[in-house]
Amino acid sequence: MIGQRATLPHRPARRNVSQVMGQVLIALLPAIAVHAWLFGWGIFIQLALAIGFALSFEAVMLQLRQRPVGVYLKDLSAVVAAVLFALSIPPLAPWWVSGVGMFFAIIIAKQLYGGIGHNLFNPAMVGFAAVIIAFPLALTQWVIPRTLAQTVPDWNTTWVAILQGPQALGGTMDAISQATPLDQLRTGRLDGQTLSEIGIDPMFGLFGASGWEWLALAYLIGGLYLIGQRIITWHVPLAVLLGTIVITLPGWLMDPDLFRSPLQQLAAGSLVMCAFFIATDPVSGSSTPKGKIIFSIGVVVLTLVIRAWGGFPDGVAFAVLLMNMFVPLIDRYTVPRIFGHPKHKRDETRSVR
Amino acid sequence: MIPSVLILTLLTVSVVALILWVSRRWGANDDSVVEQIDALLPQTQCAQCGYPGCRPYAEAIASGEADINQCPPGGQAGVDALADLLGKESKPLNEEHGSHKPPVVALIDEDRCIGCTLCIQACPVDAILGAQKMMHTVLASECTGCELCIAPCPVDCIDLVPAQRPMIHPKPMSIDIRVQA
Amino acid sequence: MSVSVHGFFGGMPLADHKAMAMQRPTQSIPVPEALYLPLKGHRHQPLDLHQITDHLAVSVGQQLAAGQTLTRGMGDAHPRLHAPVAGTFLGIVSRPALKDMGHDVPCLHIQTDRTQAPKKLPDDYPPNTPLPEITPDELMDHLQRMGIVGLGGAQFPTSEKMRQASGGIDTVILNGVECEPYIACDEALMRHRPGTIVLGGRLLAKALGAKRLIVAVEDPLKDSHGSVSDGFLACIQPHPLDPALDIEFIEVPSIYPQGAERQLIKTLTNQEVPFDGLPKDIGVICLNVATAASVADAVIENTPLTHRLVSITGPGIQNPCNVYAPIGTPVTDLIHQAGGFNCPESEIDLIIGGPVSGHTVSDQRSPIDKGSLCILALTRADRPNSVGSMPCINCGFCVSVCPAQLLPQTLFKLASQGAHEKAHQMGMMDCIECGLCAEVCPSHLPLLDWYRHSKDQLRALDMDQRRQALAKERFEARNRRLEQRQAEREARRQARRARLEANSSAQSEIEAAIARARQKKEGES
Amino acid sequence: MDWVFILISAALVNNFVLIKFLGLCPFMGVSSNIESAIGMSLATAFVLTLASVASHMISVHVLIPLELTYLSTVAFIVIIAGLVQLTELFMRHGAPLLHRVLGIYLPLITSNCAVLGVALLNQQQTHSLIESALYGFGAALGFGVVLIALAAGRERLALADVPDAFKGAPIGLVTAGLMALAFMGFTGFAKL
Repeated sequence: MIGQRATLPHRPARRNVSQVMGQVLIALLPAIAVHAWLFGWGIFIQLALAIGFALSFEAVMLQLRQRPVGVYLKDLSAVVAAVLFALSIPPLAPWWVSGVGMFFAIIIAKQLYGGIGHNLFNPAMVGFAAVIIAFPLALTQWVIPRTLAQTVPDWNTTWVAILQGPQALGGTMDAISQATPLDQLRTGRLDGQTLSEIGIDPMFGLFGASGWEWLALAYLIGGLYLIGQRIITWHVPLAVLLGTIVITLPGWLMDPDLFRSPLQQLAAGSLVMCAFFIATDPVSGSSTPKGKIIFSIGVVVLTLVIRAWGGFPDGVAFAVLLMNMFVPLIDRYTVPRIFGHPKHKRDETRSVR
Repeated sequence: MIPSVLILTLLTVSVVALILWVSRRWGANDDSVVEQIDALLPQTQCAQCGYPGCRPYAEAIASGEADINQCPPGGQAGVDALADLLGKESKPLNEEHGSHKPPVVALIDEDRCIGCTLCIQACPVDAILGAQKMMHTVLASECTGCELCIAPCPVDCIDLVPAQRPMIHPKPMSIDIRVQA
Repeated sequence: MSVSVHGFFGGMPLADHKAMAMQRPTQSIPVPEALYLPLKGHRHQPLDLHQITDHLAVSVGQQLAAGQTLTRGMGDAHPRLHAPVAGTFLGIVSRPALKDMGHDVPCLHIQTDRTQAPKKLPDDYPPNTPLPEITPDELMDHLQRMGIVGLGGAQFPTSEKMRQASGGIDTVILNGVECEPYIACDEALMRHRPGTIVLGGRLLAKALGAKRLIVAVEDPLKDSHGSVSDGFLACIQPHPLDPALDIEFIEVPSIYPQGAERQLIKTLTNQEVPFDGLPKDIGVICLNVATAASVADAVIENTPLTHRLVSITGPGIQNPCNVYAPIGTPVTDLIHQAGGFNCPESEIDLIIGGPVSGHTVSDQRSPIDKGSLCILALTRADRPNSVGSMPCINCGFCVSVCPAQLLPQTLFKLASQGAHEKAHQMGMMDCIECGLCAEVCPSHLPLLDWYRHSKDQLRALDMDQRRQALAKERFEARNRRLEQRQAEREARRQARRARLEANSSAQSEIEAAIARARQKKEGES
Repeated sequence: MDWVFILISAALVNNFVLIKFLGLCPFMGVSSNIESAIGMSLATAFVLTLASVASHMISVHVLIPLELTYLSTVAFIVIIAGLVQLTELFMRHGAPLLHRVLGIYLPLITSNCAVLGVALLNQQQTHSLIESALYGFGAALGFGVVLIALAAGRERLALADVPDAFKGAPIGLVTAGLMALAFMGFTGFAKL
């Protein structure tokens, strides 16, 4: 009404937070489809579990923090974290894996920091890191992709594996599960084999990791859709993908036995997923244009270092957490030049004009 | 047993000697800290903190003799700024020295002023214009509202008027939507 | 030489809705019952009443002729006010301020006699009217006497702007870029009086010794009866008006906020005005087209600035139009002239200025001043139906649109927590208050409100700091004076004691004193 | 080449604060704002590097020839205390305000377990002089980088809508915990 101060802008509302997160979920659909085709029903159950845990934990915490539960649940940010988490754990992982993962992701990494917009670390990656340290064995038992085993575990084996855990399946579990190509490379390296010797195994398929390259392609398609919808800018994904290629290409050209090919690096692990969905997480990522580039290069370098010498098969989660740690510092020292200010650092004590 | 005691005393003595030599060579200098504290004080020179001006109060804080919450014109924001500068915990303003009032300016009631120049001598910032047996008036732009001129005035013709504050665009309602329990 | 158009960082094209106000011809409003000329000085040095009363040129109850000077002698900072229409002066009354909700502003109250015909928008001068010979100083004084201020919204006195910029100006830019949606008052003026605008521009350019005059307009301004540019080209092209002056007409892409002074200068000259400086530091001066027209009127017709074009528009107005209204007309009369609201008042949000960066109108009785561009009535349908604001998710949409290249989300966090000093170091004072960040924010945060609050706090803080520095200086000067006097008295006492002990006894001292006294008595008698 | 490994292993792989959990009290105490964090890391770096060199020389040239290795802890503490006093003097002369802001945490470096830890570890792993210097500097680098990162994080958290029960130190500890989780990524580096 007149006289009552309407807050700015007096404009029809453009997209709001839940629409932005909704677009991210839509971009993840192709990946879920390919995941289901490659590894069977597991992903749907993991998704249901993860989203269920995430929303319930968030609702409980919002109630405790006296915040309107309806509004914050509808912003879908917890659902996005849950989906990313479900996509990065093995399809047959028992239900307590996503329970613990979501506890760390939603309660500790997000709600303790003040809910959406305030968390310092990427919730999905905190959940994944906590889970990979807590249940190392469960996290290595991936299903053999359809491209290798021509079949995928049917509904009730999946259901039993998830509900009662792998030991309930007894022998069949070892038949249908196998380590990820990256894990295989790591164990091979530890035994001193050269890459070409390891590479003969059919699991490495055409270029890097049979079956997995389709998943990487699905993430690529989803990511391009996001850029098309202008939810994320192209700076971070390009920096991650280009960084990987630039860093691994010389090594591979020099000595294919010692260093892996860039294509294998991208196809095998979840670097493509990280490029489009994890490194571009707005809240825990850097907010300055220069900072975004430093953040992406840092993630790529740390991932490759952990993959080459580290103790974990795919270092993306830890690389992202390590870079999240330094984001407040990066933001502080990469403030962009302000319009009208000279190139060098602004003097702090200038007067108010 | 003997060599160990010997070694230890030798070691301690040499370290102590080194420290004494260094401390004599480079004495401590504290005036830059006083400068920074003084910059935070509101410069009303009103002596409500118990010291004859802002600079002496700053020196007292630097030497630890005075506490950081004795300046009412600075208000709680002033105390927080001092705590932030010195890395200490902020304290509530000490009401003994007076409470924080919105900025005021002195105004002389011209019919009752007898031109005795007592307030002119009392004013720490020479903000009062006038001469013996002449009309006195306060320069509003110079007056800091320190209220030192009120006491000496024999006819009590000085009262305090709220200072002219620039317009501030009102704050929008806060962003966190709290559930009304 | 032709001027190539460079872009500026950020900005976003917005649907301009200008046709809504342009569909009807410009009207002039019947003389309202009373006018209230606001006396608010420049926004941050409010005039106090003493200053006004001793500069009044008229007394209460005096009959006024149209265009009579009301205030004088306040120097460049406050150009004079003139009576827009004939009437009687009823003294100073305070009315609710238009932009600052809840504050009042002193106004000169004029009771108008409603018999006289309303003043119509004067028509255009023929392009070849000769330029009257006038020296730069004469022009500046004349503009101050005629009360010419920037009509783009900031109301900065034109004479002061020219005096600051004298010598060192090589380009004069006439800013016809009305980038905010719904506002169409400049477009109406450019359609109706292009010749006057060019004439005013040439006068200013000659006075400032500029070599180039650029008229900048948004490119999509085309509609049924030809585009704005045809009008301008008609009066520039046929014959070189001024050999010394190179006049150009540029169509700039319509990206909001292209009309902001710094962004327009960056687009036309690819130079950035330094953050602590003015456009004159890079040899440019930027004036609104309406200001140029009023300069031409003041010099050629000798008419003071008493009327201005205001767009009364928005989905809530019955028949939106542009009105040539006298300064000081209350908002109610303007809305009445535009046919009132087309839905109940409880549905309406009344805004002065545009929808993106405008201020809410607190009270319909408040009068318009020389800087009011548009009265906008938005209905509930246009308001964001958001559930209220969510916390900032640091998504960076605002960073990509901010024309001042700032980090709006960091500034918001600092401002909303009250850390205004830190916000100042992050460039809060460089915010041009265009409102684009609030426009694109998915959490619908009231960013512009927070920035305006924080900037005002910083200005108040700066004023306090300056006063504190002054008080400290005066305190130390006083202490030095007292110590010096103390030292002199001490020195005199020392000298006297030394004299008494050292040589002559007290006796000679007394005789010398008696001799002095006798001498003085003989001198007098 | 193994010098680089020592430096990286001390700074990143087995970081003193996040993996070995040494030197936690200044880590939590000084990390409320960045200036004091930077000041503290410089002071600790100065003390750490010199202490590891001095303690190495004392242990190699004095304690081991005279079989007084049982004295090493006491001797190291004396050296560290001396170095801390020196830092305090330099700081009071050079940056009096920083000296005042750090306050009690500056003398506390003496009792900082990371500093004594480096000295004893150097002796235990019989590093050469260069190695112990690098080890000390690596440890200081690791301590400093993590401390400044936490300080920047906590300054940002001061503006966050943290639940009241967790404001201040609790959320700082949770952040340090998550940082340790991130540093777990470095465990298992094959060679080191």
